[in-house]
Amino acid sequence: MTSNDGGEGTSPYMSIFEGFRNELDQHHDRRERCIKASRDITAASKKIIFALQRVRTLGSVIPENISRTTQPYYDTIYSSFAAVAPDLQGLNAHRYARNITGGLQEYMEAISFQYYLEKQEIITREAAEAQLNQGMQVEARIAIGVEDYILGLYDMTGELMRFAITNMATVGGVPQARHDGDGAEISNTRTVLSDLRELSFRLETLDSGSDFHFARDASKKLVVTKQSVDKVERAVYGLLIRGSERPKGWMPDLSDAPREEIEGF
Amino acid sequence: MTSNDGGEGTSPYMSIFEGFRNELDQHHDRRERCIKASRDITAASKKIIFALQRVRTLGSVIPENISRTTQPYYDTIYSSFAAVAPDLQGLNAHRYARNITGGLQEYMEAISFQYYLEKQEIITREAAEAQLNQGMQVEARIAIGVEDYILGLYDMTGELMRFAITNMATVGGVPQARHDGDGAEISNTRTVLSDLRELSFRLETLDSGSDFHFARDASKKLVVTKQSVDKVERAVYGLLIRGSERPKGWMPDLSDAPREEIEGF
Amino acid sequence: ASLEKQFEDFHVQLEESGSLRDRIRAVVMEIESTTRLMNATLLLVHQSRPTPELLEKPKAQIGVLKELYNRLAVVLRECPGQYYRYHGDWRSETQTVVSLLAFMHWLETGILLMHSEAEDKLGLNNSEFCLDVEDYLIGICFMSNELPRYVVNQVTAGDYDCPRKVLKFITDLHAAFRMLNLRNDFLRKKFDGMKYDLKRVEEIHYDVKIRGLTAQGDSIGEQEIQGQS
Amino acid sequence: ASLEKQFEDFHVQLEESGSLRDRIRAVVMEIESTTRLMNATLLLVHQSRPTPELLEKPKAQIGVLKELYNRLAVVLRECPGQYYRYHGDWRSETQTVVSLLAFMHWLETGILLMHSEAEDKLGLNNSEFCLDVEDYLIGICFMSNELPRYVVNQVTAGDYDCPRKVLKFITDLHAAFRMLNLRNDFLRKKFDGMKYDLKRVEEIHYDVKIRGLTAQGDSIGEQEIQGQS
Amino acid sequence: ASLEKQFEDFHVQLEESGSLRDRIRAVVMEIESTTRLMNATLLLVHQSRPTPELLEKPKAQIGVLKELYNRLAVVLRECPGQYYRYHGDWRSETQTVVSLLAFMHWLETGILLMHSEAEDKLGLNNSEFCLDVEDYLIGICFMSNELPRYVVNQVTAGDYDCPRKVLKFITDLHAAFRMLNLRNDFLRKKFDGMKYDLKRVEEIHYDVKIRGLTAQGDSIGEQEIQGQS
Amino acid sequence: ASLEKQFEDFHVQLEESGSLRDRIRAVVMEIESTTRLMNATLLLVHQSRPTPELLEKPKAQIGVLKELYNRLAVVLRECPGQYYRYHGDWRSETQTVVSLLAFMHWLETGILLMHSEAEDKLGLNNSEFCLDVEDYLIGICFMSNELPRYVVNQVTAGDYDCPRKVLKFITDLHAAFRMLNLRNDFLRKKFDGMKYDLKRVEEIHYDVKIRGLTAQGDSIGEQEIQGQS
Amino acid sequence: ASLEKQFEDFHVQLEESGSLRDRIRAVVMEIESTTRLMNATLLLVHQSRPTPELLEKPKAQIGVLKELYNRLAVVLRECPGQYYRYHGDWRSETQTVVSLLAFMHWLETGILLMHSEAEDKLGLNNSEFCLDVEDYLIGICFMSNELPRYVVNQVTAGDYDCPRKVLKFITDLHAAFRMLNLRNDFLRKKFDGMKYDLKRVEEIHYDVKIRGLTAQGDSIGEQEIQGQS
Amino acid sequence: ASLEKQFEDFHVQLEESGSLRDRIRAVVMEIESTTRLMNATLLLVHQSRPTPELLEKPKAQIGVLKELYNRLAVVLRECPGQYYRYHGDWRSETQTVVSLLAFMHWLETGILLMHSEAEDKLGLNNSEFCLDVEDYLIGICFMSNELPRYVVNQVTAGDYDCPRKVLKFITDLHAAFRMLNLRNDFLRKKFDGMKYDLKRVEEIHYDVKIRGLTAQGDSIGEQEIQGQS
Ligand SMILES: [Mn+2]
Ligand SMILES: [Mn+2]
Repeated sequence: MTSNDGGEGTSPYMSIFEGFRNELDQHHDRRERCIKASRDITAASKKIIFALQRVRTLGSVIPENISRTTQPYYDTIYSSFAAVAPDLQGLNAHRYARNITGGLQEYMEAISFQYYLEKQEIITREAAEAQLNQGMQVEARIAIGVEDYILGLYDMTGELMRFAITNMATVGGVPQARHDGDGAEISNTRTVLSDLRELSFRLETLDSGSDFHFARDASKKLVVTKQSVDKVERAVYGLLIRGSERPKGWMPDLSDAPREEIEGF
Repeated sequence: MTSNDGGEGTSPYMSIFEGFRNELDQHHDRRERCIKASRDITAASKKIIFALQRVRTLGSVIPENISRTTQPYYDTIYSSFAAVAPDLQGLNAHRYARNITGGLQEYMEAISFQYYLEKQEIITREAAEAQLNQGMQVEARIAIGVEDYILGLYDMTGELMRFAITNMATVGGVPQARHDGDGAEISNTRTVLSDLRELSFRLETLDSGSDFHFARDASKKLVVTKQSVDKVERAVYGLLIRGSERPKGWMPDLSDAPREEIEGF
Repeated sequence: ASLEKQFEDFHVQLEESGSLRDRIRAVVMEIESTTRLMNATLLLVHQSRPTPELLEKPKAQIGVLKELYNRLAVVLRECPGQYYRYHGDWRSETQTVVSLLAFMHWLETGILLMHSEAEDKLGLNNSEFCLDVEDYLIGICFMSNELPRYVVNQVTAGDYDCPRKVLKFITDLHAAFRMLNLRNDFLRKKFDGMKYDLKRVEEIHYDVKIRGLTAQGDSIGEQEIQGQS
Repeated sequence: ASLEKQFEDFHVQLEESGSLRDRIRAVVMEIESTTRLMNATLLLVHQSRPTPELLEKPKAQIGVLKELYNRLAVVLRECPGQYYRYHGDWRSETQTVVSLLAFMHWLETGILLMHSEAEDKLGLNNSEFCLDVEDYLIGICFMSNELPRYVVNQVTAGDYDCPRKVLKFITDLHAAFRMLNLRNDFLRKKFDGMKYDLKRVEEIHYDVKIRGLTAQGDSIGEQEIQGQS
Repeated sequence: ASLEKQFEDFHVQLEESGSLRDRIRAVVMEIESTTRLMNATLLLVHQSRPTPELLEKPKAQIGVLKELYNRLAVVLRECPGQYYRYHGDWRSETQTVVSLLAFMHWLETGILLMHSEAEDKLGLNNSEFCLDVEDYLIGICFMSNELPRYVVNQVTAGDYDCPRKVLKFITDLHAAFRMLNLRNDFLRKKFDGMKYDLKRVEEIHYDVKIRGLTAQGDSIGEQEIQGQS
Repeated sequence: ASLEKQFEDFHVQLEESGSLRDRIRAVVMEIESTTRLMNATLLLVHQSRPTPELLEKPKAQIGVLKELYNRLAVVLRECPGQYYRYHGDWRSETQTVVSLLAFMHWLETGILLMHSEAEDKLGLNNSEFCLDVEDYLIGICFMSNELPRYVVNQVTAGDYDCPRKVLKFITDLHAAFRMLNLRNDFLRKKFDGMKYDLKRVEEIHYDVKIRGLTAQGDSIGEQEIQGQS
Repeated sequence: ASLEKQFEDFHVQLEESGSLRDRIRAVVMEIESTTRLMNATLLLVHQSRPTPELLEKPKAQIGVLKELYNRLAVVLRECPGQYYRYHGDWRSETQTVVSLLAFMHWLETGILLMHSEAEDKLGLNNSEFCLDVEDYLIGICFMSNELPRYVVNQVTAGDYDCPRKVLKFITDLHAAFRMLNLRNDFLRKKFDGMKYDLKRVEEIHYDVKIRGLTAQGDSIGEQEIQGQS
Repeated sequence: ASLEKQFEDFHVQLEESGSLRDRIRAVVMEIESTTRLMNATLLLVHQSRPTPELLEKPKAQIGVLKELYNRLAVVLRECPGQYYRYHGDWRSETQTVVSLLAFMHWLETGILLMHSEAEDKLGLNNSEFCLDVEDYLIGICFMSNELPRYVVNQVTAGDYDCPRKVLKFITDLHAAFRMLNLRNDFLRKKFDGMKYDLKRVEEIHYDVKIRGLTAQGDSIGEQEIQGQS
């Protein structure tokens, strides 16, 4: 048997491949950092969402006891984003998009849910991105892609459903804002159900385009969103048909706390 | 419709559940730390293994240029383990076992491969555990369970296969140690193939017992280990039948580097 | 040879852990069959049997459970620190146990069985063998799932005050659960279901309320609705 | 209304990205069909056609490829910074391109086509549109997979010096690849396969060596082995 | 030669067992199509057609089924002791048969079709070809799944006494099943589903009760239920 | 040479069939985008928009669809007898088309869109390009899946008569489907799903009936349903 | 009524298409069993039985196949234009038929069985029932998969000229396939596999060549190969 | 009452069948652990340990297996006619048993262990408890899977005659299996795998033959194989 001349130590390509090694190592490290940041952001966002589910009214600023709970999670989120922001600049923004998207979506879910609770409005992509970049307090910026935004909104519809059902069970009506941003009373024809229908309608009729991964994720999440709408529609239906049985002239027992009229939705 | 007395703020269970919340949060945080440490340890161990695959002789200490490469990865590993060691004490050792086992297995794969390269022996579980706890340099200790040890060894057989095939391709013989620990020449009838067969035999004949997860993982990895043995057996078979064609009295071309006799295995 | 020796040791250890597991499973099967018995009796509350008598039999079984958990603890004492290694083997049964104890407790007292009370009843108050908090919480969710059915059947049997009591209880319980931060795991799923229990009980409460059945005594209510529709 | 406006914008953006992708795909299909052509000619090396003439045709196609990559770059210039967004659409084809270029380069020069040389040949030397290192490395692995077959057929055709040359090249290449730290991904898998290419070439080298076919000229070697067996 | 001889024997055996299976399948397909017919008529109970007339047609089919099971038995008599070898080929259809017979029986008599009665109807009372107990039980579960829908439609059609009767029946049935110690198999899963049927019927009973729609006085109805088990 | 000649012919044939497929796909994509538009409008029925105005837009699109199917037919006329070769390329979209047309038709007229009517609307009434019966049937099943949600939302919007009408429609449809002897394929699976739609509508009908919400008195409504089939 | 009428029509149509399918399947099963027989004999070439005698039996079966395809054609004549509707039912068997016919043809003549020749042998030369080109090509790929094994066994039996002949054949075949622009489908996958057959035959050719086992002088053999394409 | 009585009977029957199953499983676990032991020793043939000594230990275990199967038979005697009801509980282990016995038998005698011989060894020769033919055949396939590895390692150890012997054996075995008309089941899949074993052994035979490593001259060895079947 034979051999090359004593071997590999002398390979002329060694030094070039050392360059490749460094490049690949950096690439893998950046990727790993994004994955870990994404996990941290996801966990913190979930905790924010849980705290927000304790809110009981729509259309007013988040109560202080709840925002005190969420603040440290927001801090975690923004510092995690800030830590990987340098890894997401230039071409790298899209290079590691798939590794950070989980965190971005969950963040979108959290802040769009909070925004909705406060204003009964859907936050825009631009506003969400601005909030993120303001929160990070670093020079480098992170973009929230249309895909991240939409997939986050999909998940948010599930939280809207939970909020709506829980509210109907505990308060007895379909949630809707009663006051404008300044606390003045307003007349409002929109409810969580009509907003949820509107949002689901927008999501369902959006052609998800040519990105295979996005289209697949969106179509999976659409199924869940449709189920959420269905759950709320059924709950409202239940409220209504039970309400229909109320005898004429029936008044709530005044020993109980005052509550919404169910016709209000 | 009716309502409870103004609601939830007054639930008598609130304060108790705050205790549960803290307990669950701590639990999830510990779990998350273990998962992240496991990822870091896995990545560093893989890099060590890659470096070790550059070793070309069996039975002598790892060359300095390679151990210089692996040192920082070992540092990462030990500091990662040290960071989660407090989370793995007492009952918690088994509580998060499934979250740290990935890293532990990959670590076992790395150090058992290195140990084999240096001594042509399989490191014991006790020695591996001692090495880990010595490396961590903290008070708290981490156990390497029998399951972690065995699953790590399974993976190590794949590296042995790579090492053996690459050696046969570049050096031309089945690797075996020529020197004892002190550098003295020894007569050795064991080769990587016989060791690999022995190890695979032990793994295959071990009754994996009643732990469903372990039995499933082990049986999956056994398939790969059998394939590795098969690959090396076929390579040795190839060496042999080609060697059989060497004309009587044929001598290697002396202009080439000296090399092992293929009958040596 | 050293390798052979090692693997012989492993064989012994795995055998031991296997036999430990067999013993654990034997106890767990007895726990399971005890809970089956308790449950069979408890189900009669849905047929509106008088509660105190009905609870006698299952309450007597609590001692049996305690004894069985003690046997589990004895087995585990052989392998200190390995509670969570075998935890999966009794989780699901323990959750059922908690749900039954909590349901019985609620039927008797109208309040929630505390975690420490559950531990006391089962004799799980040492540090090596405790009642895992998640198991306790899941058990409580299981109990909550039974409440709407209970209320429906109580109202059918003429107990119009029941919805109010259950509503108060489940509202408090739900509010307390909302304090928790859950991962996307089994507990989260069970908790997500609790809001439907709450909603259903609220509906029944509403049903009796609009018919004016709450204030009066039962028998009267009964007659009154007969004249309605 | 604001929501409607937003989603209309999204629609436009997704449409645009879709049409961009369509244009990218159109170019990529041309790249694919060009490489198919080049490959068809290159495969003739396995039938031992004289190399220089044979390379003429595929070398002429390199200009075509350069032009196509330029068109890709032009398309991408419309969406700066989004190279990696669409990267998946041309990865696999580009890996094939690299493998062909590297094979041709090796046939001509006997050495490895460098990453920067590959970029030059394809006109990919600006910062916005580069040749991804992983694609380059995978392409090189693909080329390595072709070498054993090439050696077998060259020896069959009487070129007994070929194994030695290829062995040296692939040994160097393999040694260089061993420097890398790979994840368990596609590149790792391709590299894992390279050791079998190395082994196979070594075997063929051995075959010709023990028959003393390397030193002498081809024709003689031919006759000699005929007398053997 | 002995090898060939052996495999020739195997060939014959496999062919025989294959042709047996084909004949079994042919009969099973006829059973399936007969049950489809019966089911199509039975479904009309959900549209509140008068029961006696409606049952005429499917009752006439029972004889057909009996004949078909007889044919099955004849086929199986060729291979004594192999009932359970081919059992899987007719299980699912037989479960459907049981569910239809039991539903018809209940509609007529208000009580459960016994296992031995089902065997009689199908002529399966010899020792070699019997009605497997699990198939019977699964069939009963299938029947139970139809009951909530039946009750809903009966109430819609104005039969307000139906929920009470069905509730009594399904409560008893559920209690009887509870006596069995089921393994974690298909039967267990179907039985777990019966709990939901029971719950649904309880809810409908609640609906008619709270609205005072029940024909008789409650107290009487109540006693009847309570005196039942 | 003859070998080469043959493969040159194959090359031509494969190219032709490939380009045919490309042209088919282009039309199918337009069909798909037209149905998306129609669907977007139709979804608004769940928000209880007045039906006649709402139907205007999607009805206007039917002409577009007809034109598109005509273009498909023109393409297929090039390869007579190969309708079913390419059928898979437009099946799924055509099923959606049928479901939309049938839903619109039902909203307007309250009865089922017939197969021949669907063909007429799409201009598919020549022998070479027809509307496959299975596609029609699957499309009808898809439409049925929309009905429970529609009923829920109509009741919420105060139309208490809707459940009765839909129940009659879907009961008849289900009975008609039952006549078919379906194989174990996609259509069978979709049809099995229709049973749940039916059950769901029955439950809603029950809900409004038991609360006396139906416009007419019970007896009248009842008679109507009973006189139906 | 019109609804019922329509579904009665559908019932008839589905039954007809179902029975057509059953008849097709019956014929296809006979084709399958005929090819099994042919294959069993053909496999003996791997044990180096003398080819001419060995081919006698399978050649006699070709008439049987022709008759069977004729029966298929008769069935299909009942539903003109629906060849591709049922095509899936006989594709796979027809591909096997082609591979056997082509292998036998190659053993006898050393050249490729043409598409039209295959059609002739099977009597498939009318316009309504033809041999689908893809099926033909896939069958040819199947045949190619058998060649390496054949060569191995021939060399073992001492036929050292076989590799050269097969190599020439499979090289030409591979080159011809390369002309086709295949989609990413089953045929593409099978063709990709042909590359491995080619490589394996090259290796065997190498083995006999380097050991000087070829009967004729190399130069002659070489020229022959080179003059081929 | 009659309902309760019936379910009490069922309870007893299910308990009995459950305990029977437990007893079967206990025996099967012992069979499994015995085969594990035998296999552990047999694996050493791949390390070229001298066969006769190596076989001593596993041969001694055959008696143990016989005893265990006797215990199984005793258990089954309690439920005549239900062999196939519980068959699934020991199938897979029995297939392993057959593969080990057949491998040992082949190592000793060079010929196939017959079905009746396997039954004799295991004491399964009465009519109620036999060795199912499919289990026997699957076991033989498992054994065949071991042969390629065995041949590779024997050649490495210098036994150049081994490939010829194994090739003859597996060729005959494969031909015998071909006679069977297998359904598309597990056995068919395992048999399809045997083709790869055969191919692999053919290749090894080729390897030693082309290198002139066979003990006897070619012509002699060849004739032997040819005269075989
Ligand atoms: Mn969420
Ligand atoms: Mn590894």
